[in-house]
Amino acid sequence: MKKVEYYSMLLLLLMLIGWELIAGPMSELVLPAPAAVFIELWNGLSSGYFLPHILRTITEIVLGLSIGCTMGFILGVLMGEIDFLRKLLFPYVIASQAVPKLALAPLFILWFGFGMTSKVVITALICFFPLLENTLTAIQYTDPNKKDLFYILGATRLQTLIHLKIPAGLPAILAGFRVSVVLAVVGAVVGEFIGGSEGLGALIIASQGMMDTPLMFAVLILLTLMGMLLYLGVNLIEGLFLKTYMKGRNK
Amino acid sequence: MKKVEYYSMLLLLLMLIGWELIAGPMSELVLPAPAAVFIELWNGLSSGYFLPHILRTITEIVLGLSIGCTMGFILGVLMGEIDFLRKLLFPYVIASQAVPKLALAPLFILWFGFGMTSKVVITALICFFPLLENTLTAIQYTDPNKKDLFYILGATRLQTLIHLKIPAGLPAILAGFRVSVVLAVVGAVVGEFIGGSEGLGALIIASQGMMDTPLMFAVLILLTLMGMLLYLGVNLIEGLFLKTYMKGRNK
Amino acid sequence: AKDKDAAGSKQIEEVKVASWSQPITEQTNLLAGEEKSFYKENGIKVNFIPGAGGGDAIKNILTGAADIAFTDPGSLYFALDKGEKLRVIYNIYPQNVFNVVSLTEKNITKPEDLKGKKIGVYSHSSGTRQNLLLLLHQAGLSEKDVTIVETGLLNFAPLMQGQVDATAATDTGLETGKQKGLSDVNVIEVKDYLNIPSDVFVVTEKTYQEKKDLLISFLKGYQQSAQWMIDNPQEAASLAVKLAIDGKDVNSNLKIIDLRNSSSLSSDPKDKTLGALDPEVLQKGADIYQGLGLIENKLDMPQAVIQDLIPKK
Amino acid sequence: MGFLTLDHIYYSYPGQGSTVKDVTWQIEEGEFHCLLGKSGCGKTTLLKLAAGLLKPDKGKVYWQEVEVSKPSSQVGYVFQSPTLLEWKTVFDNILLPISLKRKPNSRELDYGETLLELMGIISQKDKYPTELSGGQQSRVAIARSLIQRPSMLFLDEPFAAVDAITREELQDDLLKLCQLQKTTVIFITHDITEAVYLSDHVAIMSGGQIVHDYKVNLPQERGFKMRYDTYFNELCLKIRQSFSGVSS
Amino acid sequence: MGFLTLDHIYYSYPGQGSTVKDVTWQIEEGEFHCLLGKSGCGKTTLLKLAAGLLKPDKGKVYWQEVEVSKPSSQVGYVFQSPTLLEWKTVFDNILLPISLKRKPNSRELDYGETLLELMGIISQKDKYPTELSGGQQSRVAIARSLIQRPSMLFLDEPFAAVDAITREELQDDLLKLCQLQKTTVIFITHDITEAVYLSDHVAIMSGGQIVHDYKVNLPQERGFKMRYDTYFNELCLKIRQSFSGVSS
Ligand SMILES: Nc1ncnc2c1ncn2[C@@H]1O[C@H](COP(=O)(O)OP(=O)(O)OP(=O)(O)O)[C@@H](O)[C@H]1O
Ligand SMILES: Nc1ncnc2c1ncn2[C@@H]1O[C@H](COP(=O)(O)OP(=O)(O)OP(=O)(O)O)[C@@H](O)[C@H]1O
Ligand SMILES: Cc1ncc(C[n+]2csc(CCO)c2C)c(N)n1
Ligand SMILES: [Mg+2]
Ligand SMILES: [Mg+2]
Repeated sequence: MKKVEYYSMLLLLLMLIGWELIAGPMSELVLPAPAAVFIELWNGLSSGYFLPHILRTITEIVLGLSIGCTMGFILGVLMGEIDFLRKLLFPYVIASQAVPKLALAPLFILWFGFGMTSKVVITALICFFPLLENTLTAIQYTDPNKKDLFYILGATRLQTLIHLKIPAGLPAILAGFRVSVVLAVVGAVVGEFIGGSEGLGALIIASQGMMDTPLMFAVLILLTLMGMLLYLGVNLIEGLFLKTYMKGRNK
Repeated sequence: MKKVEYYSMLLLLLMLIGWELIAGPMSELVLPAPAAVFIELWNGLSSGYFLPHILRTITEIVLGLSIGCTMGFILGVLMGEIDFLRKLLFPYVIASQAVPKLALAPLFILWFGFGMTSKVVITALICFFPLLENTLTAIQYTDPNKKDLFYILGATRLQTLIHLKIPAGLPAILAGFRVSVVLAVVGAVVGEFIGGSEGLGALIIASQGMMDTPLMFAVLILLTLMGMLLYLGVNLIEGLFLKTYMKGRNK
Repeated sequence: AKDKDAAGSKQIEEVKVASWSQPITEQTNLLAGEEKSFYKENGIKVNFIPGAGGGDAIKNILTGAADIAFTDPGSLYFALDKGEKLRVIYNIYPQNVFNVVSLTEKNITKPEDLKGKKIGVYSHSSGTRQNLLLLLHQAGLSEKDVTIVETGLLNFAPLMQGQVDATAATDTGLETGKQKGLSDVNVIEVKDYLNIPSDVFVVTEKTYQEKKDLLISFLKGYQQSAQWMIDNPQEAASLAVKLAIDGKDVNSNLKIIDLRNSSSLSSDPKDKTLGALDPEVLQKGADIYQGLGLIENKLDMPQAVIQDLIPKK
Repeated sequence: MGFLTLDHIYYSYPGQGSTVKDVTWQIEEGEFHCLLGKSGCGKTTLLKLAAGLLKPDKGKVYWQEVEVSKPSSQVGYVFQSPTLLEWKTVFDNILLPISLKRKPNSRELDYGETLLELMGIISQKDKYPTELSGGQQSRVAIARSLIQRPSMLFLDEPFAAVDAITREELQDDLLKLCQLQKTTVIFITHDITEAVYLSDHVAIMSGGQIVHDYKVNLPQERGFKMRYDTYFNELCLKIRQSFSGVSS
Repeated sequence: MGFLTLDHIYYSYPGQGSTVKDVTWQIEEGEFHCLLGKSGCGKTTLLKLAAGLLKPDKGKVYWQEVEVSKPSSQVGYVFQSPTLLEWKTVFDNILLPISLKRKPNSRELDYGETLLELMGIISQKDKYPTELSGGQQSRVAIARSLIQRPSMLFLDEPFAAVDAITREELQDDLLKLCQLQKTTVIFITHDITEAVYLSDHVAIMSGGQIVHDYKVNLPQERGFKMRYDTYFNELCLKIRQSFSGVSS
């Protein structure tokens, strides 16, 4: 434990030194030195300048994630259970992913307005796929012996799902959730690229417009921290709430 | 089989009719009617106008995917095997995902040139995470009895990995691969947004500049088709090459 | 054959030009290096580096990825404000091409009418926004008097759908919009209120000092190419089909090229030299940017402007 | 017609020859049938067919004169491998058949504990399956199959992983329980003594067919001494011989 | 010191009382030891400790005078559950111990087939484990443990899922093989007759301890008639009684 933290610090230090070395001869407009970025970060945080943007982006992430993951999970379950649905819907699922959301900005604005809704929708769209795919796969690879057991117990499809397929697939489903959670951060930011005046994505655009690169990097660091917290959050949930589900499985 | 295809057609038809109905009263600028889009698509394909862009984007996807997935798989294996590495590297992995690539455009151009390399790097960066996360998880949840078996057989860590953990985790790893493959399409397009003069992403930007929405939608359809082909490709690989690995598992 | 001789006798040098955009129709003269001989004759070869915004162009010269930036004055001001040592060497479009477009029924004919209105811009980092602010400033209004929303590149769509009252655009954007069915609009042209250039060539101090000859050759070539495009819009329009990513249709290309040709000409009747720079106007622009709070420092534009590289007829 | 009737049943796994061939078998209510046979002869397959887990290729399975289409909840089944849910405790595993449908009531909870006690694993109640020994796991599976007091029990080598002493205790417990509840049982075992001790009928399977079906004429009430009874031992020997006779 | 020595071994699973308590056990080269005991008494745990799969909390395990730290490839182990790789054919599963390290040569391939034949599952050679019956699966696991001609064998109820006849055949085959190769064996079983028939020593385990260790004085060459020998049956009875005696 201690050792990891020690090396972690060391690596961070090395990265910072590397960054400093690369940034040194470079214009601040392209790659600001770490010091400049951290000053910007500190100023922005202590003055409260970042706060509304952070809150806005977090709200979008939380909403988008809830909607996206609920949808992804439900669709994943349905498509995993019903072959017909999987074959029917998969082209549309792929379409929703392969199409760059940035390109559809005008449609999103038209349908969901300039406000938060369009960003939430984009976040949801981006983060629903990894969960869907992992749920779908997890549901399909259930131990056939256990399926026999549930069959003989006269379990309905729903009961088999809830008491067998989902808990048995939980590790894979949670892996999908971890991917989703990190993508949600990108999703919200991309959504804010399109037409936002608040949020960290909007701040990136604004900082680019003013060529305030230290500000932009400060925002990027904030985003990374958010992503890390969310990821750790999922691990925490996995560790705490699902302890019983995880018990009796290795690691 | 037949039935699915029938309903699939029906659904497609319904979608097209819905699209037509929504697009009807709307300006072509916002949402072009399907007919206009398909004419554009047909013209672009038959005149060869799309060809270089398609080839360019496919090349980027293939290269980015190969690099990204190789990296994701190897890192996933390493981080799954070595606790220390996982804890050490995970912040940087999250950073690489949570930071919007669009924001770092000048750095990518500086380091990788404005040619294909920077797009390939972005594609690789985007698609390596789902595979990493799924591999990492799959590797960690290996049946402890089988691990005991390999231990008693005196298998080295590498042997256990190759002969047990990876084949046993294959379904989950492939689920990650399917997500990666679809994200790779978005990755290449986003890379081309940064400042490309060729490729479907560049074409999207150009079509927006020309306010040629039918063209843009034609490109989006091409991207969707690409995503679908790639996804089906993975399923094909799963079905063909890994038949033996998949045998004896359900579904 | 003559071209080939000229090229063969001299050493061909590469000039990397970082643009604010992809290779687009309005820049056909810059892109036509293979097809036409303007650059070859001057012993250079243009390597076009695409970008997404004027900021990219400047960053690309700062990193050394390019020699010359094809960028807007706004981006120049921002970079100078951050302490970068940059030189403006050529006035690509002396005319301000930005405008504010509204449907006739809204009755918006002058900047004052924009008060309280919802106005679309491409994005918060775009020239449409900066020029809208300039225009508002000229009318004594500020950002707080209006609602600015981002609409993306398809900015006329929300205008036609009635989601915004007006939208900030460029002349070429408006032209494209008209081709797509936009009609009955009032246009407020920013140049009628503040005619700062739309685009200029910018280099770093270092490049200026070390590659002066190369820059002179390039500017010669560019000036010739601009003159060629003014003289042969039709030829340029057909070349654009091949060279520009958005040059699908010759007729629209022609319209765009006509617009760019007219914005390439100075409105000053005395100075008909293509590329002539007016430090005064640039200074005025910088001062307004400062007044708007977009930049912090007072810039000394005459010091940044280099006029003696521009080829004289 | 019987309580459970297999009528000219055929079954083959995909891409393989017939595993079960033309089996006709009639089981009356309350009877205890044992199924013996060499490893791989098709016992498990036949049991799954009888329970409705596999669909015969040819022939029909009737349950109380109705053709079996889906399993009823009146059936208990012990698989050859314990098949427990690793994420549930032993007690929750046992209650699974009930908790699938509703919250178990206190009577059912009590019965669960009683069964655990009978199986000798009450002290493992709150452990997880992976924390149990092999024999303990099989006993959890047996308790689970009994929790709903099924009228029909299918047991596939339930005592294989249990030691001789515990096994005899479990045999007696199972018999008592089945007689009390008039449970009809099909029981697969490799132990001839066990088969004779437990059952009313011993069927011998070979090559996918039932080749012998012995009636066991012993008093309902079994007891330890019965194992030393002459009839008992002669029957065992007879079965053993017929068994060897059909060995391939 | 013996071939394999357990020296005052203690083991407890996390959060539980001692499962193995102060076990000292000495096994000489070429000996065949059987381990008997009630289900859950700690046999599997002890076997895993002896094989180096678990590390004792206290005490040491020596293998040829060296403290065991990691398993050597000279060891064969049959787990209580078959533990086969579902994505490999039966034959590939059997060859796994070799193919882990290198491509099996033709001699090894032949030996694999010989073992399959001995186990009576040569016809299942190219099937996948999920396509096998329970008893067939255990026999694959046994064949796998023998493929490397190990000098030490750990068998955890290997014949539990196999019918009486096949079991006797396998017992004889195993004995022959072990005598031929001078294999040292620890064999867990629930079948007292089997234990006496196979082994030189029968250890009785109870509550985590070895409570008895009987020497079996039968000629090296075992045979079918031996099972009807008086000494044989008396020993069985004695073991059975000592067994019941320690029942809790
Ligand atoms: N899923 C399957 N696919 C293909 N063949 C199978 C499958 N399951 C069993 N078999 C084959 O069918 C035959 C009968 O299998 P079954 O499991 O019914 O045997 P069993 O009598 O229960 O044997 P055991 O006593 O070993 O459990 C075996 O030869 C086996 O190899
Ligand atoms: N992983 C574990 N975690 C906690 N307790 C365990 C674990 N494995 C076994 N036990 C407990 O340790 C005791 C001994 O288990 P072990 O598997 O050694 O028994 P056994 O003698 O092999 O029994 P059987 O004959 O049923 O296989 C049992 O009471 C069991 O519940
Ligand atoms: C003729 C012409 N039209 C549009 C632009 C685009 N533009 C003007 S200002 C600005 C903001 C800085 O990125 C951008 C993108 C240009 N440069 N020249
Ligand atoms: Mg069986
Ligand atoms: Mg055991």
